[in-house]
Amino acid sequence: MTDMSNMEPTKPERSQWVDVWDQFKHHKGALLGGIIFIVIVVGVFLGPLVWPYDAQFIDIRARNQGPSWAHPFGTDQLGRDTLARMMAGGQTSIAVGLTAMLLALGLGSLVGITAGFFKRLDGPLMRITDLFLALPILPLLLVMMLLFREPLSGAVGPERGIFILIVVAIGVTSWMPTARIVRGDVLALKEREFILAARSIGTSNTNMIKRHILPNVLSPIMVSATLGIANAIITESALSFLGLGFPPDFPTWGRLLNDATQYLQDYPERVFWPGLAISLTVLSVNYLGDGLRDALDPRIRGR
Amino acid sequence: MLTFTIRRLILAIPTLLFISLVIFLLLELAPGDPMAQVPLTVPPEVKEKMRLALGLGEPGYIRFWKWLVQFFWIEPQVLIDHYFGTTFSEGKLRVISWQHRAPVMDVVVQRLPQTLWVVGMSYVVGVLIALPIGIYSAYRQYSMFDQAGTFITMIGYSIPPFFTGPLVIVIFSVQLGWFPFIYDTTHVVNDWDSFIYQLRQMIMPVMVLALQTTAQISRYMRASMLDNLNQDYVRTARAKGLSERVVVLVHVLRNSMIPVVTVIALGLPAIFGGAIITEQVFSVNGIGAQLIGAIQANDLPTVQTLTFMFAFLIVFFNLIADVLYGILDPRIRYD
Amino acid sequence: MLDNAIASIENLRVEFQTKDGPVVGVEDVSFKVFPGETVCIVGESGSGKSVSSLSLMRLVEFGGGEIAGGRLVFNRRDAGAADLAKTDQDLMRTIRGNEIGMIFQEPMTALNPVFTVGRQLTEGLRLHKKMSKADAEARALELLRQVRIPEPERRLHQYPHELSGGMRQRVVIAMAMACEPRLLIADEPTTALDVTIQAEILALMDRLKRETGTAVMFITHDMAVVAQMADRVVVMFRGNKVEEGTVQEIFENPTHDYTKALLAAVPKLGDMSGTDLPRPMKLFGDTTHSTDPIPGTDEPILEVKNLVTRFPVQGGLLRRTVAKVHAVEDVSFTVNKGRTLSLVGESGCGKSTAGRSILRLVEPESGHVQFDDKDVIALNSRELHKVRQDMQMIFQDPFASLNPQMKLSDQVAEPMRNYGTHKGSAMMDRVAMLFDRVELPRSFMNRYPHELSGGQRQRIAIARALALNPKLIVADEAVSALDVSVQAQVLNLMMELQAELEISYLFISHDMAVVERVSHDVGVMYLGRIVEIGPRRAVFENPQHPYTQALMKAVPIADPNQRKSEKDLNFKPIPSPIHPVGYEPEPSIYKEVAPGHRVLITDSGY
Amino acid sequence: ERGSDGHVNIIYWQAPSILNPFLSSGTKDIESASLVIEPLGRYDPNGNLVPYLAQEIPTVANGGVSEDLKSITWKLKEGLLWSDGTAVTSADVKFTAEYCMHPEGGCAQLAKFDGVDNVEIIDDLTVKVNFTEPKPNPYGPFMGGQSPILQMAQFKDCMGAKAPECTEANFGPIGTGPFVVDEFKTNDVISLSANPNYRDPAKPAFATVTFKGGGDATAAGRAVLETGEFDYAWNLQLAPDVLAKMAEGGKGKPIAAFGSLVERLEMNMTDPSPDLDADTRSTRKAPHPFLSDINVRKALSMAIDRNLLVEIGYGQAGRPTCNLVPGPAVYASDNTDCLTQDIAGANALLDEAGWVKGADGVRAKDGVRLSILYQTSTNAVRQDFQALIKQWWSEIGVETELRNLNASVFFGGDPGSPDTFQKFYADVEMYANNFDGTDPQAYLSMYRCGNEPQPSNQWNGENINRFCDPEYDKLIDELGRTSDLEKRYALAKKMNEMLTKESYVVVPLVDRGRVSAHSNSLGGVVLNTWDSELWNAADWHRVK
Ligand SMILES: Nc1ncnc2c1ncn2[C@@H]1O[C@H](COP(=O)(O)OP(=O)(O)OP(=O)(O)O)[C@@H](O)[C@H]1O
Ligand SMILES: Nc1ncnc2c1ncn2[C@@H]1O[C@H](COP(=O)(O)OP(=O)(O)OP(=O)(O)O)[C@@H](O)[C@H]1O
Ligand SMILES: [Mg+2]
Ligand SMILES: [Mg+2]
Ligand code: NI
Repeated sequence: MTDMSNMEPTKPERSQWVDVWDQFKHHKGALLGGIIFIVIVVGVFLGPLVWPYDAQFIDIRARNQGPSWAHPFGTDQLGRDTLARMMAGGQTSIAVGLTAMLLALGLGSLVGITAGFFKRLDGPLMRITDLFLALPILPLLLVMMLLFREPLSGAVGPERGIFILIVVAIGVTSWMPTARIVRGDVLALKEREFILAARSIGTSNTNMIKRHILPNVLSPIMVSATLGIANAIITESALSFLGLGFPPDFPTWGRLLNDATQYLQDYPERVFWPGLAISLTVLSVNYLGDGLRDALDPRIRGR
Repeated sequence: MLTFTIRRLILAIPTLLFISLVIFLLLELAPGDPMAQVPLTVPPEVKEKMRLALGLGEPGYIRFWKWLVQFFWIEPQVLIDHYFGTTFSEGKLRVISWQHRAPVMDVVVQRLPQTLWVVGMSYVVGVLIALPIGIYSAYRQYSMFDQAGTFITMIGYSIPPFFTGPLVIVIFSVQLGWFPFIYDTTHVVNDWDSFIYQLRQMIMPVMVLALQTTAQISRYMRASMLDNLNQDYVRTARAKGLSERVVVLVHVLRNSMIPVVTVIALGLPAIFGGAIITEQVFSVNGIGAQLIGAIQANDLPTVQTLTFMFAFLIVFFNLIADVLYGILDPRIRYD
Repeated sequence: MLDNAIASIENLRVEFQTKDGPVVGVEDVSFKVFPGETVCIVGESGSGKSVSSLSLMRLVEFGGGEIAGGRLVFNRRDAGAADLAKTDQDLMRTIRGNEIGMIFQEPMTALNPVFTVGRQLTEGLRLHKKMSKADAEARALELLRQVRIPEPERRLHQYPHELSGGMRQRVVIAMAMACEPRLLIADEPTTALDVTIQAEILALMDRLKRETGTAVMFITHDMAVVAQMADRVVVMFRGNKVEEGTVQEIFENPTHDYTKALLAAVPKLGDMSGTDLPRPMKLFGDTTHSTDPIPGTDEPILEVKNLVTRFPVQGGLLRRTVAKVHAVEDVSFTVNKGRTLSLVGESGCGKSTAGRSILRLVEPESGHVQFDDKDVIALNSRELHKVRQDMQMIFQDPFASLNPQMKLSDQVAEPMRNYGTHKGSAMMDRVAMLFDRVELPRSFMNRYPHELSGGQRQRIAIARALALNPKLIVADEAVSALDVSVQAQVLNLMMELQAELEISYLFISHDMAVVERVSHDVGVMYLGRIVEIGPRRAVFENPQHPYTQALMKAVPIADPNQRKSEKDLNFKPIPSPIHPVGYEPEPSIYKEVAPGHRVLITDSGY
Repeated sequence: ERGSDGHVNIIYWQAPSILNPFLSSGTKDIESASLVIEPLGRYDPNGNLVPYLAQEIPTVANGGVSEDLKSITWKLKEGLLWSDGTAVTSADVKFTAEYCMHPEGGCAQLAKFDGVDNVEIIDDLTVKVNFTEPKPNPYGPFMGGQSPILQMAQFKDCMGAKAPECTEANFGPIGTGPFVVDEFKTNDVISLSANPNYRDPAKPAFATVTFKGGGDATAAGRAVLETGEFDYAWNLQLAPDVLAKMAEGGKGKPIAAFGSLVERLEMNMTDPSPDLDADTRSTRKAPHPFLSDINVRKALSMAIDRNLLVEIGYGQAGRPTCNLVPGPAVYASDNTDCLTQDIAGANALLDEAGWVKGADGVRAKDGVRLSILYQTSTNAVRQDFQALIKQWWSEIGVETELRNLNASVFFGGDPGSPDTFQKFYADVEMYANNFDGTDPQAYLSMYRCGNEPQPSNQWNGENINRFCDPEYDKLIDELGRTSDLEKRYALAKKMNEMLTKESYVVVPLVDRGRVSAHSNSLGGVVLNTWDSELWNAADWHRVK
């Protein structure tokens, strides 16, 4: 029998993450997306250390300027430097986008997996999903602000309090599609034989979900993640627009885009930057997600 | 399947009642006041009297009960009266808006056509564009077309309508002067010219909205097609000598449509819910505008009624989606 | 063509573009197929059998392959010879399905799940033969009759999932034959089918060949089938043809080493005649393993009494059960320590369900399962968890039973993690030991299931089942999907372990030769009941129940000189196992014809 | 000639929801209704009273107002017809008063009938309004767009609690105005046509009107100024440069006029600290830790450059002001010292008062830091103002946290919400307010001691900044008794100054005018901020 076992050439041991990285590197889109995303994140978080202007500093004489050496992205109607505002806004937008997306994803996956896995909970959980889909978002947000803003501000400070609130608000109102998609996949997955096999070797429910269900529903979750980050960034701007968001002097990409829409005709370059930043982020995350999904799937990785 | 449907329908009743209660409590709890839009010049005593006249003096549970009766008992009677000329509802109090003091349902009925025209049409257009894009992108995965499609749809998804709306207005109405951008809801289509006008005034809001739909549905379609293109039965179909068109558009598509159709069905309630921002940008004044206006004015009867109708549609379309799933996929049997 | 071959493959070379550069699927293969003959292609897994046939259909391109060299000359019905390697896809379309029909390796998934059988059958007819809908349906009906599907009129309007595996297989065959192709390519059409259906299908193809002069290219790993079917045999090994010859030449006078190894690995029904105990097989070139018989003990480890498992068919407003699938009906048997009980029987007769019921992976409706002094049926979920440590199962489909996203070492380690029997490096050592045990290189520990061949996957499943040192293993079709050489290795391993560790097996299989090789006792199932049970030798050499007799008769013999003719076969369709809720079938009553050899005397439905 | 000029399109970016001003006080509703129903008299663009349905404006001089100021007698014009052809009589006038004063009606214009005892019918064309007390300003009822005359025949079954049920009447009142309603789609669009029974046979010039509502100010401006789809757009609250750019479109022109609307900062005189319990927070029980120091308030005001605010936020639609009552001119104080920004002066003032800059650049005294929470409603211009003012204040060592709130919460009186402007859980808040008509008495009376919002009145008071000065209260009472106009002017000016330059509890920023736009081809538009903008729609015509 030894002859057969040697048919496959022996390869050195490799770790899963090396594998994932290996595959990832080969995905051109993912690599490009990753690089762009890192450039954006680094630019946004480290840029302000280098850039001399403060995002909130008003230089009223320099208002409504086009791009120049002093202000490469121009200035806004109060003479604030657009580049500085883009960087400050990016910090908030990316932070909100990522955390809110993660929260929505977490909630959605949790509900979806539980509903799909435990038949008894399916009905109730899906009705709750219906309920959340049906709830009018604006009053819900108002109630959340009413109930939690002051206690949170007291506990963690006003800015972080608002941040938490916004993230939670977006997360709580956008997990439902993920839950539905994941549930559908889990329902199908549950009928697969390897789940039965896992049960026969004594795998408990928690381990079953952790080891067998979750890794196999990763791909729809990844898609939700990409759509979710765009959704979170845009929703944040809608919240600010309604006065439910960050303090008004706190720039975010969504708000910059929203504010600039007014000046679409006069200063078209002003809408360009936030629009570009949001699109680039979303696109890079999309490709990143594509690549990661391909990389995490050993079936594709083998090819 | 029929019994499944009936069972779900019966189950939907307590669900909906519960949802309506939660919505009511939420609206009760939410800060805000129907008097917020009254000018500051009106003294507080007068505002207080106005509040009382709206019935705000009564305790919450009585108002909820009244709403339940009005919505589930009286409004259906109105509907029957309307169609059969009976007079069941005469003299009974309907769900009345606090803003304009007219029955909420009348306004809904008045606005449904323009909402359906614009939002519904955009959904149809969006889906019609999305499907071919999704199909072709998957068929030629990682081709130029696929890359471009991904790029454009993702940009479309990440740019919100509050931006695309004004953008197309500036380009097509202001600069080029091709289309009117204030939607004329009084416009009556009765001949070719008026039909053309209707098309011209719809084209911009429809396109703006369709962009979002297209982005989402085409992604789903692509993913689903990719799943199915590698299945064995595709090879079987090819081995029969069927043309690529038949293989892809009949065999693969039929299977790929199963999840997509449910996604599409789940998106349908949103049509009736209107499109808040786009409706505002183009002054369409559909249901979305009605809802947002009511929320801003704290017009609780309107908000309650509209959100409940929306909830109803969501529950209903979820049911439809499940049933469709069963119909499209013969392997699934609910009974 | 001068030699009037229907198809001649000349120096075919097929490459696949992968990220790690091109992979050669087929290196250099040439052979010819003449009208009215059956060419069997055999060879190890991954040797390029499927790829060659797909190339002939020019379908390999859709799987990312590319015909890098060689010619595929096909003699068209009325247009003379054409090199299929160079024709465009438009022309190919008129050939595929029309002049060349193909039965695919995995018939279970080859049908489109959302179209009715009738629709899928008529599609090709309407396209190639320009038939009207009614004509096409009439022809489809005729085809279904030809492949002996019961109730063909009803089948036309059914969806694939509503048919049993055997019926689906026959639909695929009907589809391939619909347009009366000049060349029929059958890629392992009978893999994983039980012998009775297999026999029927082989007979059908044979008849087709005789009646219409269709040439058949038959790919299989089952040498018995080859012996039954082939006119000529092509042996492939790692992308090359290593040997070609008539069936007699190959069987009697193999020249290449690989062919010899292959033939040596073939278990033949009757090999064990006259012996009582199973004995590992002697493999070509293998001298390290013992082939001593395995005695086993008389101490019972598993006692099953009156086991009944029924699946509810639900309906009605409140999801009431309106009918039941009687999958296992009053089944009793005993497995002794260190011995193997095999369950054989027609597809769908309840073998897997019986196995799963014992582990309570499906809940039985009634009956007793006594395992090692414990009443399994009465256990609560915590105790059940504990008992499963000693009872393991190898599932019918090894690929499906492995998590595609999990590394193999983790999958093998999982039972130990669950029971905390080994931890940390001790666990990893044991995993490595298990890999050694099933003779997989340790480098495979970091691989994923799809990176393995079918046989290797099967060995992972076995390693996993062994991880906890169980006392009983339920091996459900553990070897059915393997090519013979691998199959023999796996069987030997299992027997070796039995001899060493006194493991008991409940061995479920449709392959009678395999069953003969490995079992101490055999139970024959039909429609949920055991119709005959007893020591292997008694059952095989002296079958009493008519179904057992029919079954034995259907087994193909790996000897081209002992071909069976169609006349020998006479099968009845299986009655429906679905009964209304209140239906209580009569109990099984057995007659003991010899010590331990009992035969059902009440009605079995056969 | 009536109807000769065809069709006119009007766009209001807030859509009218009802055409009965007694059931809604929204400007959009009152103004749209003014095309259809009319009061006895209106204010003209200068704030003067002009008769509409009345023959003349009753005064003490012409005997229309009694000497004791307790009654006013109106005489209707002769031959007035409702659009359905029936005659307008004094019964309609009396009915209108009863309609609004019905205790269950929840009439939005009840304040107009404040102090009305009863309405007497003298004869078919004469009515007399009797007040319970002397009314120095008797022009509340039936004056201005807010209290037009309803037709008794149409509304007689709609009294009190039944008012909301008369949808048909509320959506299509029969009136005396230049137009009649053909179709009303609530919150959307009104189609009107010329009133065949309008009292001037030559008017209106337009045969039909489309009154479209909805969208936003930008869209409305574009539709008139850039694409010419519409002829008249109301209240274009747009950034000045945006409006200027739109005007370059050349299809129409913006017009501006000023009224009494003042954007101001209100300084909280009480302590809004969240550490206080609900009964104490932002009530007079706890004075503000630093805003109770007038020097701080004054410095905050001095640091502001009002000219720049106007330039950025309002352009031609605003002018810097230091007055709470900026008009009518006779009431406006000549208080202008705040108009020049004086950062240095403000710094000096604070230094002097003992507020010393700390290491972080924020001034403090006795451990109290000048750290301000500055709130307002959500609105682009207000947010720009907040940003600018925050910067100026930082230059004088004051730290500012900004907060913007949803307008419907901020201006709503929900006692459960912490975010209403009445609760004032902030140090400074910014909003705009004005008064009805031309008389500021009620407006100035808001700042009466004890009238502040507090828990005991469900936070319903009007004295937002919790200003309390007995001297001021005395002046309020005196104003209530004075009918001599010159004296009233003087009193009002004095009170205005007490609130602004003497105490800086109200820091006025901008006198906000109204900008509307009309197409080049629409003639006869005279913008009026004291009454409905459409007050003279009967005179509108097509410029040929
Ligand atoms: N799509 C593909 N991409 C890359 N390599 C492939 C692909 N399909 C087949 N191969 C490779 O081509 C070789 C021949 O495969 P083929 O499927 O013909 O084997 P086979 O002889 O049919 O084996 P089995 O008995 O398991 O069916 C194998 O090494 C396989 O790995
Ligand atoms: N989950 C289930 N629900 C309903 N019926 C089932 C289920 N599982 C199996 N059956 C039915 O029970 C019967 C026995 O099935 P089982 O899988 O035990 O057959 P088998 O003997 O293992 O066949 P094969 O050789 O094809 O594996 C069949 O008729 C099958 O259709
Ligand atoms: Mg193969
Ligand atoms: Mg089985
Ligand atoms: Ni070996």
